[in-house]
Amino acid sequence: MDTASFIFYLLATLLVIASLLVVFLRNVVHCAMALVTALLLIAVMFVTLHAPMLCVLQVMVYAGAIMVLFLFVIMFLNPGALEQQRGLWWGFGTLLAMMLAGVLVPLVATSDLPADPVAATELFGSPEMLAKSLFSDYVLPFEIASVLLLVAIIGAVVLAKREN
Amino acid sequence: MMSSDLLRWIPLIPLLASAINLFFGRAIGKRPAGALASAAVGASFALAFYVFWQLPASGVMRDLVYTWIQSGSFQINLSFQVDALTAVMLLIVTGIGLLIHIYSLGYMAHDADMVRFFVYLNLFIFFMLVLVMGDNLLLLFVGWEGVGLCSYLLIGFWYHDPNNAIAGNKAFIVNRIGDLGFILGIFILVAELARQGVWTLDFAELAKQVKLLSPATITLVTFLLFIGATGKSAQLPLFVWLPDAMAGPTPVSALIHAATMVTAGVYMTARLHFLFALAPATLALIAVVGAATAFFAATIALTQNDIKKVLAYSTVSQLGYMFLAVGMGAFGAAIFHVFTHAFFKACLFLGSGSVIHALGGEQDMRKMGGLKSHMPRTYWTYVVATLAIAGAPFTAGFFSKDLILWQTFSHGAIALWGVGLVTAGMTAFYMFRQLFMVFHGECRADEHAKAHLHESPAVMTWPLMILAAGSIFTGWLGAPEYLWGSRWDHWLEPIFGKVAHHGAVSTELLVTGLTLAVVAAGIYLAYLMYGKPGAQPASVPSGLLHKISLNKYYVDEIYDFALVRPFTLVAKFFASIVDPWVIDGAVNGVAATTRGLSTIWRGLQSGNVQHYAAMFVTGALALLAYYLGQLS
Amino acid sequence: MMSAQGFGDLTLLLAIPVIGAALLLFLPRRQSCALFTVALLASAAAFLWSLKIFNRFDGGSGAMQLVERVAWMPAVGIQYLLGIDGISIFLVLLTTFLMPLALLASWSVRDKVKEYLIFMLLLETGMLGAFLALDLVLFYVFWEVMLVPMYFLIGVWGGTRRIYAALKFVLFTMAGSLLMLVAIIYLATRHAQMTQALTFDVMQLYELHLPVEQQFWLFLAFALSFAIKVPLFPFHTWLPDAHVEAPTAGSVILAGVLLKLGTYGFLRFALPLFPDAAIALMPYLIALSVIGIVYGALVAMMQTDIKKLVAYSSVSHLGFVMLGLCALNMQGVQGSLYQMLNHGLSTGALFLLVGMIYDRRHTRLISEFGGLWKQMPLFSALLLVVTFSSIGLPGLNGFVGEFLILLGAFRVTPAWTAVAASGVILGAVYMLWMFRRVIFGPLNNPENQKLQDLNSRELIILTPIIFLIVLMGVYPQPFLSRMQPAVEANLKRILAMPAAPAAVQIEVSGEPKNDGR
Amino acid sequence: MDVNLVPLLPAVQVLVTALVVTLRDLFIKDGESRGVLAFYSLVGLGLAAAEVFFLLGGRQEGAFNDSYMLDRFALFFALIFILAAALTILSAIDYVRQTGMREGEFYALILFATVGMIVMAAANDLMVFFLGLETMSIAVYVLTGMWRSNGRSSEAAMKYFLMGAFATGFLLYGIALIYGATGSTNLAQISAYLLDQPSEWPVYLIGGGFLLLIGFAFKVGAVPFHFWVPDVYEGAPTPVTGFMSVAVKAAAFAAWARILLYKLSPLDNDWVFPLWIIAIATMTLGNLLAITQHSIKRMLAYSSIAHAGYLLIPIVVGVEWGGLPLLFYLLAYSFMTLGAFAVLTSMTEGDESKDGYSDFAGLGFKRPFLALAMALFMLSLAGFPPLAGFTGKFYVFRSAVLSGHLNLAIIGVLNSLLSVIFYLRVIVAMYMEEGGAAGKSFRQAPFVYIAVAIALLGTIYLGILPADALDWSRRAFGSLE
Amino acid sequence: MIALHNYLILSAVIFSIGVIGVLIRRNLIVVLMSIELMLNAVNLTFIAFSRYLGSTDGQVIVFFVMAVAAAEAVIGLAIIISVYRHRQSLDPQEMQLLKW
Repeated sequence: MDTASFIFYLLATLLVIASLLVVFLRNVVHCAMALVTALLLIAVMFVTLHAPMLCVLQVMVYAGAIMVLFLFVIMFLNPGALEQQRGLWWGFGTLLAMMLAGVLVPLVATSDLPADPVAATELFGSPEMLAKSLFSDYVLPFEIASVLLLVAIIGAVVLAKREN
Repeated sequence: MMSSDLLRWIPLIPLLASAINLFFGRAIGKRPAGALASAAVGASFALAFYVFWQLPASGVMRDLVYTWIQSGSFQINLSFQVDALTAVMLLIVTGIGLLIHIYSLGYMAHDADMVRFFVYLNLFIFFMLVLVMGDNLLLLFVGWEGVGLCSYLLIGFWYHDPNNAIAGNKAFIVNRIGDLGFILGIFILVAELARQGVWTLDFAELAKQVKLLSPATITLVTFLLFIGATGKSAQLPLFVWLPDAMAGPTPVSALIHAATMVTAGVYMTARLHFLFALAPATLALIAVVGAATAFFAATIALTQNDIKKVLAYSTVSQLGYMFLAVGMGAFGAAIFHVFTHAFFKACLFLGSGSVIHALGGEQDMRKMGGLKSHMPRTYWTYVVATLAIAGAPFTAGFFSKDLILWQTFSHGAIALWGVGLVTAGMTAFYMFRQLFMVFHGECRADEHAKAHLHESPAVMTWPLMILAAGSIFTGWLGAPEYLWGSRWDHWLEPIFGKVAHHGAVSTELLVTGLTLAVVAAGIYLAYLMYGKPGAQPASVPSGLLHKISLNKYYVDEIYDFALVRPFTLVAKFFASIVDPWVIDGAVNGVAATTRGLSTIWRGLQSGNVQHYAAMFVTGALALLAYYLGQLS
Repeated sequence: MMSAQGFGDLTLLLAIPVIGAALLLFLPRRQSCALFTVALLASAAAFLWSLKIFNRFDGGSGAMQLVERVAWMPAVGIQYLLGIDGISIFLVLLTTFLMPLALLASWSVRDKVKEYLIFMLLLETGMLGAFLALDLVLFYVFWEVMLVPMYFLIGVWGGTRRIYAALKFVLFTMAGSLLMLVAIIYLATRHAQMTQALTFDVMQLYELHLPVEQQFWLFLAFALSFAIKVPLFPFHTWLPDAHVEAPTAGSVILAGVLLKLGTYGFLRFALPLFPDAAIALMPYLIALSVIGIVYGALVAMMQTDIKKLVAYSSVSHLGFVMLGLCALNMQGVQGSLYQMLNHGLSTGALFLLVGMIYDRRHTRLISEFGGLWKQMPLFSALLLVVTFSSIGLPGLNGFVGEFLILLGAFRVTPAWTAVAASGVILGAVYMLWMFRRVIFGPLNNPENQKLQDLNSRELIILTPIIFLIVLMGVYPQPFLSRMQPAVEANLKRILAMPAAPAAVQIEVSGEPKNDGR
Repeated sequence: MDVNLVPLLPAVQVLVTALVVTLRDLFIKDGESRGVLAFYSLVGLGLAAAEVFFLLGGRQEGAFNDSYMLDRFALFFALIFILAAALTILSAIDYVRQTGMREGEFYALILFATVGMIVMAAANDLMVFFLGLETMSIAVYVLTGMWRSNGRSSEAAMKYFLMGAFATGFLLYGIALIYGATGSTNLAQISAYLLDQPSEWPVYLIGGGFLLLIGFAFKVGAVPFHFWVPDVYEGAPTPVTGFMSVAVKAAAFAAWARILLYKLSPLDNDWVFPLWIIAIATMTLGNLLAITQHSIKRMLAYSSIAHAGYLLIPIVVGVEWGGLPLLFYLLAYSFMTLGAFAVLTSMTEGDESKDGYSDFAGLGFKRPFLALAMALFMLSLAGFPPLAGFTGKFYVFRSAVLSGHLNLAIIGVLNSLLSVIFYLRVIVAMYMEEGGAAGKSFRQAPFVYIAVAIALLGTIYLGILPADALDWSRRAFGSLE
Repeated sequence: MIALHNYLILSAVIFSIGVIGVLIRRNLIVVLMSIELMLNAVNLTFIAFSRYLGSTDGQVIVFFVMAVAAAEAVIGLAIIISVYRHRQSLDPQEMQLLKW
């Protein structure tokens, strides 16, 4: 096993564990912490896949902004610390999701995939490349995304603003 | 063959009078309306007589009014014809009809609904004339049904008594049962001929094409037609309506239920003699049915106490004679009996009507008696008619009935002849029983009725007298060979052909003598039991046979039990079980199932968003699993 | 005659009631008299216009006449295609004739008059359209269009169970017609595949000869739709409910015209479009018709409600009509067509009469009546005529139709016809029974002793019907002769194919044999 | 790279309107009338419609490397969206005031959603489509929950959002797999790839297609991804429900038609059978469950599921025959459904929504016009001729027959029969029962009447004279070539 | 090197774990977090494909997905707050005003 493989398997294991913790821990805050961990692990994985810029964004946007927002809401609402369990439904839901994994995995676990990554250039995954793409090929989605965020802002305000 | 536009007016005049009275009768007033109706029939009679007079010796007169129904090759004309047979019937219908119209002027004078009565009566004359004048089977059927309608209306004329209305219904429906046979007979006739490329119901045409039909078909057709005749002419087993039909006003009984309409069956067989003649099996059946009916009805008539019921059963019995004649192939004799019977039976009915009129509506003979002195004209005409129906020598009934019995005998149907003979005796008995009970002995009416006893007005008695005269003299037209010979047979020769005479005159005389002896015995017996001073006509003899006879063999009850009730039960089963529960139940069941399914499936929509997500995942799972399954 | 283009007389006929309805929309709802007048005028105008059409109509031709053809959805070949022939002309006349009378008979409607009249007029257009349409899709459109006003008429102005009855009526009808829609589409598709011509024109579709097994299903779909409308046993249970609950005019139109659409559909569409299947399935149709005749009569006999009795009698009578159609010969089909008119008149009149007595007494139970002749002689006399017309007394219209039907059927299936003919007896039994209990007998019920006889409005309604009942019985030839060419053409379409079984005889020669005369 | 901005015109027009409304709203003090905002919105939508017509006449072309194709197809749908938005705003004017929702944001969000929809219909790139979808979805999530004083509204928003976001995950996963297989998200390139290498497609490509399909099925409310529909439709403010059931559904079908039906049509064989089942299940379940509802709004929700089922028929039928019926049916469906919801909108008393069958009792004679319109909408939805719904169904079933899916046509018509039961119940309530709520008079809610009238005209027009619209639908779908 | 399918399987597993969270958790916030997890799993797929196809598009897409995820998180949390105001609860299973 080479280093890359080792790193992958290590990250993968940790990621699965963190994810499982997200869905199975009963304290909301703990869940949020597990999620942060998972997101960071994914960020690390992005690095191994030659996407350094996205790694940074992942850390900033997700682990930074979004998770802070989550924690903020958690604190704001301060719900009951521990969530109730309902055994049967938990088991059923888990089983269902595992079955889903059982059909998703065969879909992607095929041999007709490219075995090796294409030799990466220097630029691959760099901010420059991303920026070029965004403002040439992807300028339209970029604009739409801005509208999307605007809508989200307005919506959030409308929904969450306290009534007079 | 002659063509004449005149013919259509014979039926049309009564129809017009009927229509005028229908719409304007109230405005005209009762008596003028009655007079108009009578005048219309009188006009018809005059026309009929004129036609009769004009009728060429071997000829037929035709009057094509218009094409009535045409569908594909099937064509029926509204077209009248008069030949010798029709001419006779025409005279009977219009002649007797006229007398009875006149009689009714008196009889119905006090009835509030007299106009309506004459509307019906004229309508009846119209339909009867269509029946006898129609030149095709379908037109005959139109008249056939039309007279049934009028019969229905007139039986139920006094509608406020539910029994009358019920009797009317019974008459119509029983007739309809017969008509089913009739119409099926027509269908077979048309269909069979159509198969051979001939489309006709025209009598003349049928007579020509009858050779195309196989014997079996002819037998079937005639059999079915005869079923129709048993309905209309009150033969076994469909005779049950006629006695009940006496619920109508008495002139109606005389005209419709004695003289004319009920003989339509005989007329029809005579009209289609060329068919019937080719169906010996049917003829045999007709003879048996006729004889049986004659006998059977006579036995019932023996014990009836209602003056009109006796006459009704006697009518059934006499009709039986006519069919006996038909069964022997002696159509001329049958029609002859129709002719004579029309006179004496009309006379009897009108006489009984006169009696009932005088007694203020009383019909029970046990409450009559001794009327001879109070209403002599009625009495003497009644005597004449009674003698005629009993078959006293040289009365009309003597000639016609004797002819039938002789035909039967000479055909070798000895058993049937025997039945006819016995029936003749019984006829004499019950008729004289009636005569004695009504006119002789003590008057058993209550005081109130006694006080009002009176002879009927002239407008009623004159018709009686004319009919009584007819009851004697009409018979002379058909005298046997050993007297002056039959003008009757000669007249009808163009229709039925020459009547063959077999058997020796001596035998014929012997048979006649035998009949007369039986008749005399019957009369004497009646005298002993009812006429002799000291007899107790009102007392009720006991005995099983008497009881059975009095109750008309319980035929109505048997029919009710064996046919009407099961039938009603079936109808009830359909109406209250099959329709609402099975058929509608299936429909409503589908609806209920749908709603039930809806309610059950609604349960999935639990409101729990995580259930929804689970269903979502299940769906996704199923889709992807399907795809993976396709791969392998 | 098929060359005519554009809108014309027939369209105007369809438009007149709609125009009337539109006028009504703008009238104030309080002035019920004005509303009635306008509606009556509109329907009378439609009647007069249909008479004019009748006048222009060439009775000697069996072809479609006064054809109007306008592209409607040209991409798929759907046209606004109207035409009239000897089959439809009389049904159109029947419709326009009955409608003013039905409106006149609605005088007792006091509630929501405006809507009532609008629905009646729309109903008229729907029915006329269904009779006139020669494009299958257009036919379907009108077929459904008339459903809605009828639904409202029953549902809003009906009796106590009106909502159930109305829904049942609609669901039953739609159950059949939706499958017919699929069949229509399929038929046109097959036609397009086989001839490259995209059309729903029924005259063109007649030419298509599909394999029997395809015809089989298509015929079933069409037949179901029409059988429900007829209604053929055992699809009849909507009818008594609808009739009993509907207001008088609704019943009149329902029995008088709507039911005819079912039999008309068989004659115009189901039989000639799918002749092989029709002939193969004919024994079953015959059996159902005959069962319907007897069954309807038996059930009618046991009814206590006059309207229900008449409703079941319709089941029986329409069974006759179906039987005649199934005979597939001149007499049977022509008799059926004639009987459709007869039934429209006599049953229409029966419902009118029942409605008149209901207006007075607010009950239809037979047991409530008795001895009405004394109090209402006119009513009784007219009821008598109508009753006997319904029974099929010779001299009145019913006989001609029944006779021809039975004659035609007898030539094909004697045994079934014999059974069917017993329906004639049963008809007499239940009708006379009803008549006796209502009209005859003593006038016992004090409620009945105050009854008024018919007023002049009611007489005006009934007189024309009675007149026609008598006229059509005495002199049917003007009607029959105009039907004949069209019926003959239709029969030729049905029978002019190779696989006609021997049991069905072909007899469509027009000229009668006049030998010896 | 040439930048062609013309095709963006309608979307930008609506977007600008939304921004203007948002900004103008800020300058209106509390308590002042905000009617002008609705006016702005309508004017903006009108301009957008005018631009659509203008573009229809011109040359249709793509922009941004053909990732955005404002072809006739997109323009057709843009018109539906604009129509839906306009009618929704018209019928919402009174409703919004009465329920105390924030007017400016309400109109703005409707407009934003419309922008997203136009983008979805025009998107020729999975990413563009995805972003359009999200723009629309987020706006509609918010709209659903906008009636904040109403617990049902919030609950509906929560359910909608949760299920929506969940479905987004599947959709995105599908996009990822397709991207992985074809190396692009551009539909033109994906399509080219599919045609280049037939039968050598990797497993995960089709798997991705399936996941995409799941996402679409969710958006249109197909069984078994439909569970959110009744709850959300019932809870959302009535005008929003109308908007959702028409515009959102139309947008989803637009994308479905372009992406799955047309561009990925080589994959048809793989999913035609499951789609067949889904179509049948959708219409049957929708109709079946609608029967036993007590609220007309919820009934309409189930009915909207059922109609999704009918709309799936042309999709099962495939690209050859399905295009025209799909588009035409959507158009017809838009008019009648918007009309029905507009009538429902008028049925409020205070801030309470009167949407039960019993509330409609006797409406026929209290508000004759509204009731008549409602009756016609119901009849049209049930498929009675000569109304739009019939014409639509006729073409849908015809397409099924033409393509040999006779069974679909038969099941479809049987479902129509089922649907008659509950559509007619509305009429029963309005005309054959007594009591109930009053509904608003023209004075009280003039704009609702205008909206109803427009929808009614459309419903009747498409029923009686559908030829032009049919032609238009045909050419619109044809422009996907 | 690690074969591509390893990454894909990993992301499929993470996706499914996210689904578990959505299905079973009775706290809306955690449900929302699970959805974020699902989106991240998809992101991983994109990046992995991008790397193995040598196509930069994947990375750009992930950029947009992040934007979308952020927007969804914001709206989701706003809705959660809104619901919480009415119900004082975050348990999705208790929210059953709308059903049947």
